[in-house]
Amino acid sequence: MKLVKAIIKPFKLDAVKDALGEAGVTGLTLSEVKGMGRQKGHTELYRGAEYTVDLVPKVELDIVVPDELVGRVVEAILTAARTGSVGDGKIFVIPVEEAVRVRTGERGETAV
Amino acid sequence: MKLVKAIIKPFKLDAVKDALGEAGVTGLTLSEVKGMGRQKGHTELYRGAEYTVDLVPKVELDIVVPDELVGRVVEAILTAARTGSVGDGKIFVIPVEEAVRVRTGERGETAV
Amino acid sequence: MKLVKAIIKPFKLDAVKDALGEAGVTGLTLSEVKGMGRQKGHTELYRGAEYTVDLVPKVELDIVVPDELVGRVVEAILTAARTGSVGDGKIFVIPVEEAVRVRTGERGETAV
Amino acid sequence: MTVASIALLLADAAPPLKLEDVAKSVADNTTAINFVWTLVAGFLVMFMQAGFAMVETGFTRAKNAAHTVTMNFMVYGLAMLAYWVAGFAIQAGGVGPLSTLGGYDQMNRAFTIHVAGHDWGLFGMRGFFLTGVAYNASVFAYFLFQMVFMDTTATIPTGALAERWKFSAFCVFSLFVGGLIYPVFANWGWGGGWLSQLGANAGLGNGYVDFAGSGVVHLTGGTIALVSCFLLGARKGKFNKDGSPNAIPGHDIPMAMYGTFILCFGWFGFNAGSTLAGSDVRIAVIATNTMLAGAAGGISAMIYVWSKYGKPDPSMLANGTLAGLVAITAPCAFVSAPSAVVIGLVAGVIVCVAVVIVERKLKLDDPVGAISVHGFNGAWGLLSVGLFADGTYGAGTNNVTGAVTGLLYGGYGQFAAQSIGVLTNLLWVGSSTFVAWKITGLITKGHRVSVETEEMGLDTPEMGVPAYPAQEGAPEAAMPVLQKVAG
Amino acid sequence: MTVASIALLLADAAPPLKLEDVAKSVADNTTAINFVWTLVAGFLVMFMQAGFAMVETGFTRAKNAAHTVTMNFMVYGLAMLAYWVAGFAIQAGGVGPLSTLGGYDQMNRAFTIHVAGHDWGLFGMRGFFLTGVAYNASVFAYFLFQMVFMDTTATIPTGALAERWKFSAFCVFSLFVGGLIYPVFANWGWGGGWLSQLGANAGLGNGYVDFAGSGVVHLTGGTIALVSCFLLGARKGKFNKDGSPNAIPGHDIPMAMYGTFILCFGWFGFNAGSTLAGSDVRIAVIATNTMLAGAAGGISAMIYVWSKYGKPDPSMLANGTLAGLVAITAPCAFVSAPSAVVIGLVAGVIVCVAVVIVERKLKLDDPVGAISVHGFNGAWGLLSVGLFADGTYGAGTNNVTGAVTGLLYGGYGQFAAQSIGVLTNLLWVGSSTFVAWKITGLITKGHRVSVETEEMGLDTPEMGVPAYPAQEGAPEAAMPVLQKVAG
Amino acid sequence: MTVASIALLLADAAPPLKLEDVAKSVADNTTAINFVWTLVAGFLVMFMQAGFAMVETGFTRAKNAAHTVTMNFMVYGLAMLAYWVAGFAIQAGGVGPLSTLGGYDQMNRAFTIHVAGHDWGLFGMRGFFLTGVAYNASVFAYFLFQMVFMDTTATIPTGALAERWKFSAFCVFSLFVGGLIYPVFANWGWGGGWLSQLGANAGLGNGYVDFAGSGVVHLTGGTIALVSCFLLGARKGKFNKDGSPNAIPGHDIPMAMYGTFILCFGWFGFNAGSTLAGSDVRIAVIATNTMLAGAAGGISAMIYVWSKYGKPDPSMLANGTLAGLVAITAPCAFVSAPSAVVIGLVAGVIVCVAVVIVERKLKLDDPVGAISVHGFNGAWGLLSVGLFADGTYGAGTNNVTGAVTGLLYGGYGQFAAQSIGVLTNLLWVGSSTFVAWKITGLITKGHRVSVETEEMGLDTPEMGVPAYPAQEGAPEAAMPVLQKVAG
Ligand SMILES: Nc1ncnc2c1ncn2[C@@H]1O[C@H](COP(=O)(O)OP(=O)(O)O)[C@@H](O)[C@H]1O
Ligand SMILES: Nc1ncnc2c1ncn2[C@@H]1O[C@H](COP(=O)(O)OP(=O)(O)O)[C@@H](O)[C@H]1O
Ligand SMILES: Nc1ncnc2c1ncn2[C@@H]1O[C@H](COP(=O)(O)OP(=O)(O)O)[C@@H](O)[C@H]1O
Repeated sequence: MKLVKAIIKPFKLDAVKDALGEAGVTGLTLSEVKGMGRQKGHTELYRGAEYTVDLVPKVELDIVVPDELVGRVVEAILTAARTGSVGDGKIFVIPVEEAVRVRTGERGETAV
Repeated sequence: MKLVKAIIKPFKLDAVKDALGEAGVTGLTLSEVKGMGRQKGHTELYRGAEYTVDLVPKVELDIVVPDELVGRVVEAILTAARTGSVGDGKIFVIPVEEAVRVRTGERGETAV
Repeated sequence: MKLVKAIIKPFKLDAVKDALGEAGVTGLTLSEVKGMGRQKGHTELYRGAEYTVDLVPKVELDIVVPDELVGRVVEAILTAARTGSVGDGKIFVIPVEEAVRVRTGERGETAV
Repeated sequence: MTVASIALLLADAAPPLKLEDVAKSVADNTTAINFVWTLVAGFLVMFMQAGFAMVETGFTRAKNAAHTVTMNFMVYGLAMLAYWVAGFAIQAGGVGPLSTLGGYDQMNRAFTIHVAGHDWGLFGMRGFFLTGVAYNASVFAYFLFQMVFMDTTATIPTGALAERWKFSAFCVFSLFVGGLIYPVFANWGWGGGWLSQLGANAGLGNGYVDFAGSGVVHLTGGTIALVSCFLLGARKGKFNKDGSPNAIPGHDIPMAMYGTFILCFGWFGFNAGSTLAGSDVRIAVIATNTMLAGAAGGISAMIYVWSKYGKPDPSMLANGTLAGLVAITAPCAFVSAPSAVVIGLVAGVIVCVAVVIVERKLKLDDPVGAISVHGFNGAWGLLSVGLFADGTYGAGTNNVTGAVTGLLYGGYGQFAAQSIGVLTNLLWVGSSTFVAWKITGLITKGHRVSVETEEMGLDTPEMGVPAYPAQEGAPEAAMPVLQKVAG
Repeated sequence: MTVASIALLLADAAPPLKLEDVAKSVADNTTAINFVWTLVAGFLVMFMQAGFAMVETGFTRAKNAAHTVTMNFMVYGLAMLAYWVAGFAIQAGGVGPLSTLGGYDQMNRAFTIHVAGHDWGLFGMRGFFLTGVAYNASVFAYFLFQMVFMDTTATIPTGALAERWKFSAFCVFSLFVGGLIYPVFANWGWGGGWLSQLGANAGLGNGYVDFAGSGVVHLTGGTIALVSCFLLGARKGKFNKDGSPNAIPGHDIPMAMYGTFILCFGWFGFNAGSTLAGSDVRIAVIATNTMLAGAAGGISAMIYVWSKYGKPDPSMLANGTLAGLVAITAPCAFVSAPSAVVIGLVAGVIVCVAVVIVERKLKLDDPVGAISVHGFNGAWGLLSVGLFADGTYGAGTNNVTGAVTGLLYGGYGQFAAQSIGVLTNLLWVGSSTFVAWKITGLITKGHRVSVETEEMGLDTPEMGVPAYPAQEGAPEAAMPVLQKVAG
Repeated sequence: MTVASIALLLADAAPPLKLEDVAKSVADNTTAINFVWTLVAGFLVMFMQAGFAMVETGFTRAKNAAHTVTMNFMVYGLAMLAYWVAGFAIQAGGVGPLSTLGGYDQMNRAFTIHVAGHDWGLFGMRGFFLTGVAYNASVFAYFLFQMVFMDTTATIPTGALAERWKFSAFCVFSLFVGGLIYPVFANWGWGGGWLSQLGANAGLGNGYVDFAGSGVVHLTGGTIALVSCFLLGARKGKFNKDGSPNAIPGHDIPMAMYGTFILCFGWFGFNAGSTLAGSDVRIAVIATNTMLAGAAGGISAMIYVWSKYGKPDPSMLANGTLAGLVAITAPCAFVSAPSAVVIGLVAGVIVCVAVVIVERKLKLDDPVGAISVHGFNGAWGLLSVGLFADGTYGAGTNNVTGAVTGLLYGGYGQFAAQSIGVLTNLLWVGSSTFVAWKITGLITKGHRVSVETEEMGLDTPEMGVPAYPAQEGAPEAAMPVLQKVAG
């Protein structure tokens, strides 16, 4: 199993959720994060002072999937999340040794 | 060392914290996340329109523990977080290669 | 590649960001979390009742870096985030199998 | 030469200015001043609904915020309509002519009983739906002012019952408060009923004196809160197995304090408006005393908590200020400024002690402190009339010649009348609340939401929507509408 | 002996009290009462701006909250200055002497046309910049009161256009509303213009009667919202490819309800203040009817939604209450309390149905329901005068002798006049909105923000700052100032 | 035939209407109108406390929000009690008879010095605790109105000192503001003291003229803020090593704008109420000028910032509006509408420039802009009386016959008096602030919280509770109560 961690633009969430559904993903966990990277942040104005904010709001998706699904999941995200402009985000794949469903105690791939 | 990542129902947090304490866990990091899965979300009503929200508030616990503790920690969470109804959550176990305590620079299992 | 996960005191964020920049880090993802550990939390007062809050606000940084950079990154965080008092936080290093840049589809170390 | 001949004599002049006409215009002006004052004051009291909504919502958890705020919102309309249908008539039927509002006297029709050689009023019987003789500007002005007071009472229990009360039960129960529970006691205290007659009929000072309603409004609200809070039970997690309490902090302290400021603002209308007369310069004394007592309550609560726990607790400061305001509500017109300060200082301490008693002795779970603020200090306010009234004001109140005078100024009967008022309130309001609660429970199949609903938060299951939807669902996502409705 | 000789007779006394002088003082007092009343009421109406700001901001998303609140904030000043420059003069030029405010009569100068044997007023031509004869206390009082009404209209469309309207376009367009669109219709309805003359000139009841502005204020706002909402298009994501709508919940429901309470509070000034006379005791009837209709609107909306969807929807309750208030605004002075309740009950249902029609039939995206609340119910309010006015008030209105009387009390012409008012509003306001919109678009190079801006949220790109900066950037970080400015 | 004989003659009539009695009733009505007006206006000013609380809390960070809001909350009560104990007596002792409030004249007792052939007032000595001759309705009305003004001053510095000031030091220092610093200057400007005598005694126009307190209230608050902000030092992180500033955005911009609307609302009471007379129709001019200047300030600030930085900055718009209001506060009664607009436009630019000066030249850290809004524009307001007063109002002010007339209308002395007022304010308020600050520091062992507290946020360490507890601890967890307290 792998944990696919995808950091995407917030307004792409709906499209990515749909694409993941089609790729066979049945569950995921989402959090609101802030990202820093090539995307340059932006200038804000507060009480007569301009300043730069280099943190950009992003949504992070954690999706644990069986090894054989990783490719499809990554592809699905790539397609759905891409706008082509800087800051589209990243996908990281991390090994998972075990998964357990709390409700039933099931373990392994059937748990996800 | 392993990172035990547990996604649970928010109101179970207190029980899980207590159980983890008994299992010998001394530290953890918690974040508020939203989950999607079998638990079906719910219907909401806003200005005369019904709609479905498929994201459910969850709490995610990140607990780094020595390998030998993983079993006990998983058991503790399983017991404390279970309600038996859909949406009780998941536990994922992920390998950790190194841990460092910022304050002292200690490394390895003594750092957690 | 590794995922360096650093949990630090919120007001150290600026210093850590600067140090990471100097260490060659170009991107990271940040989230606001709450931590429990040796740092004992604090007493609060609400409507005539004192109670203890054992969760402390922390900032978590997720930084994916090529293997050879891990050492420098960890050092940079250690130096910048340290205050010397309990609760300075932890750094965990987790293996990453793959990284993909959504915008271009690039994979591997060039993607981060 | 008589006035009539002067009138005659003026009549043949052009322009025909007559003293009577001028005098009539003067009286009309006085009436107009009193209308303006009463209405503006009534508006301010209405605005207190917003203050209560903020305080109660700020002091509850985010997951129940939509439920709490909607209770506060709907109680205004629900209790109002019940009061319009029946409550006002029950309350006002023995009120006598509305002397400051033009003297209209067609509303009188009280049900009385004859005991010990006197007629004692029990409730009124005229003015239902504001129709018939009640379709009159003076009556409408009086209605508006009395309505907003009733609504203050109706909103008090929602705080004590927050985070676990079924919304349907809330709706039904509020009709009882506005239509029956409040009006009956208000008749006794303000509508010419038996409590107000304790002076004229039984020689107890000026009878029950409650200038702007420490008793009629606040103690009533506090008693309803006490009984219903007991019947509803504590929130899940409030008490441990061993009976020890847990703190459940609200989610928005600044909002609670903004709300408290709104209450401070509206309270000027509450108290000073209760003259129903802008032509009575005592309004300045009343307003100033109100202001001072509120400040004193906040300060003594702060000092008390600070010296006990080492920190000034913002939520108790706010409660302390309200306690001072509740306490001064009955005596505001009858006491000097230093007395107002003393009444407020005592109130600030009472509320701190009461919060602990309610939670740790009575084992009641009152999320916002409604019982402590309105109940305990409502009683203290009533009694403080019997202590501090200095005999400089209120001559003629309740048809008793002398001015209102408390114990410290030699008026013993007054204190007795006030004490009877407190007891009567506990008895009538307590028992009628019990009955109304049980009837409501039958209609709405219980008062309590399910355990799951309580765990998840009442907002979505009970109200249909979370208070802060973006923190719940996905911040960006527009949610597809489920069910299409034919226009 | 004449008055003069009495005066003489009094003159040799010391102090030389004269009846005329006393009578003059009495009249001055009446004027003072009316000034105080009109100004206080005007202040309350101004405060409604805060209520609108909270409702609209609460009903939009966090990422657009700074934009929404700033539109609400600036519309107050922008439209005000346009009104001061030109709008007031256009509106008020045929208003006649300000009888309750001391009788000042120097403002009259209307442009009229002669048709069918009568002069019909089209717009006023005096009072620009409040200078010259307009530099007078009576005129200033009148200006203030009329200004805050205009500003209510100007703020209504901002809700319907929220989350996608360029701020620069908003600024320019608001000048048109305050300087032209509103004032012309207000002249016709309130400034002595042709709609108000339909009674005297054409025998239709008392002509167009709109006591506090269901039409002049709310329908005007609603019509502007309707037309501009159509021209601006829906928010990205509101409608799916197949035309089905998505729900886009606002981010702060409690704030929207606090705002609604502020509106309930301010509405007392809105309606009861429209007598411009505290000396008219009808103010009590007006205020009470207003209160009752608002409550009824909230309750019927609640019952409607609850029975349809199984849950009381807080956002519709709030809209229902406002609907009741909008509807009672025209008839408030002319109807009995039960009629007020009926008007409110109907309004609460209308708004629920209208929300669905606007979204699913007209395919318009109105984030806060401005069209449904102010448009539909503005029209309903106007018509309800023609139905429910009971002939007990308003004799002499628009120079017609009889009291205002609706269909249910035998007054046929009145209903016709009201209907003409509704149609005229749609025509004038609709067409002038279209023209002003197009001109604005030329000046500001379009009305719509870019797709990127809309996706990201309008706050930072349009306003320069997010509404809740800590939720955006790093909570702890002090941000270095980019550009240094020489002091 | 004398009045007495007429009285006699009327006496044998039934009812015995007498002209004197009628005239007396007329005068009573006038007094009543003035009481109602003064009190309602005072209530509105009190409500501004809520506005200040929202603005200041919105403009600070979430981690300090409970501290900021509680300072705003408690300053109301703390300064009030100090004012009740001593401040009012110091201020009011030379005020003369309260002519609009019934003419009560028992309060006079001023400490004066004899210089250059004249007696100059320094402070009052009667009215401590509102007892003795001060226990009088007229005095109470006057007290209430003056108290809420003082409290505005007392709340201004809390914004400039936010996010780092020890709560204990705040408590003590506020007593000095309410009990001494403000009252002395208020005596000089409004209580018959030497500044107000500059006209009668030294021929400078009407002496210091400050209709509703650009100087007495706002400049005083601004000067306190300036000096104490300098003494307290900047927030950690505000300035970099090289002295360049960082932006530290507040956490709730919409809340700051709602608060600004509340201030706009309350300001009507502030300015128009300062006639202490509803019978003075000039109130309409005052209220309208106030409204226009506020709008103009917001608009010019918007245009200035927009053209400078490319975006309208919501926080500066809000400050600009307040700047306009502060500036019009002194001249509101004496100027035409166009002048009011000009004064506001200038104020909106001044505040934008001042913010930069304060931050980048003076290197002061004023989180909410108190110095720029209240200090700079308070001075501008005072001077603008000396420029724009058009000689149409204020005859008799400060016992000088002529109306108030500024430079542009040929009144040279007036501008001199105003300038002396500004300088005096800086001197007295600045130096007394310095002394009070040092004494406070001795009592509370310093003014500044520890570095750790500042880093963590002041809420929990100083106040005991975070502003938004759910965002701090676990949202669901009920927290066990630590320390049990015996009931
Ligand atoms: N090395 C990294 N480790 C963790 N997250 C990263 C890293 N680099 C980028 N990110 C995340 O990906 C987001 C997009 O990255 P960015 O460099 O701005 O654009 P792009 O993905 O188009 O190259 C960032 O905002 C951040 O959240
Ligand atoms: N494949 C997955 N990857 C990551 N998180 C998941 C995954 N599946 C489920 N989750 C998380 O677990 C939660 C519970 O899962 P769900 O399928 O609803 O119920 P259950 O755990 O009872 O099967 C989800 O809300 C989500 O947060
Ligand atoms: N075993 C763990 N797993 C995950 N996070 C941990 C663990 N132990 C500590 N943390 C995180 O590190 C933070 C600091 O730990 P703490 O024990 O308080 O101090 P220190 O790092 O100085 O030993 C905690 O607040 C928590 O967020």
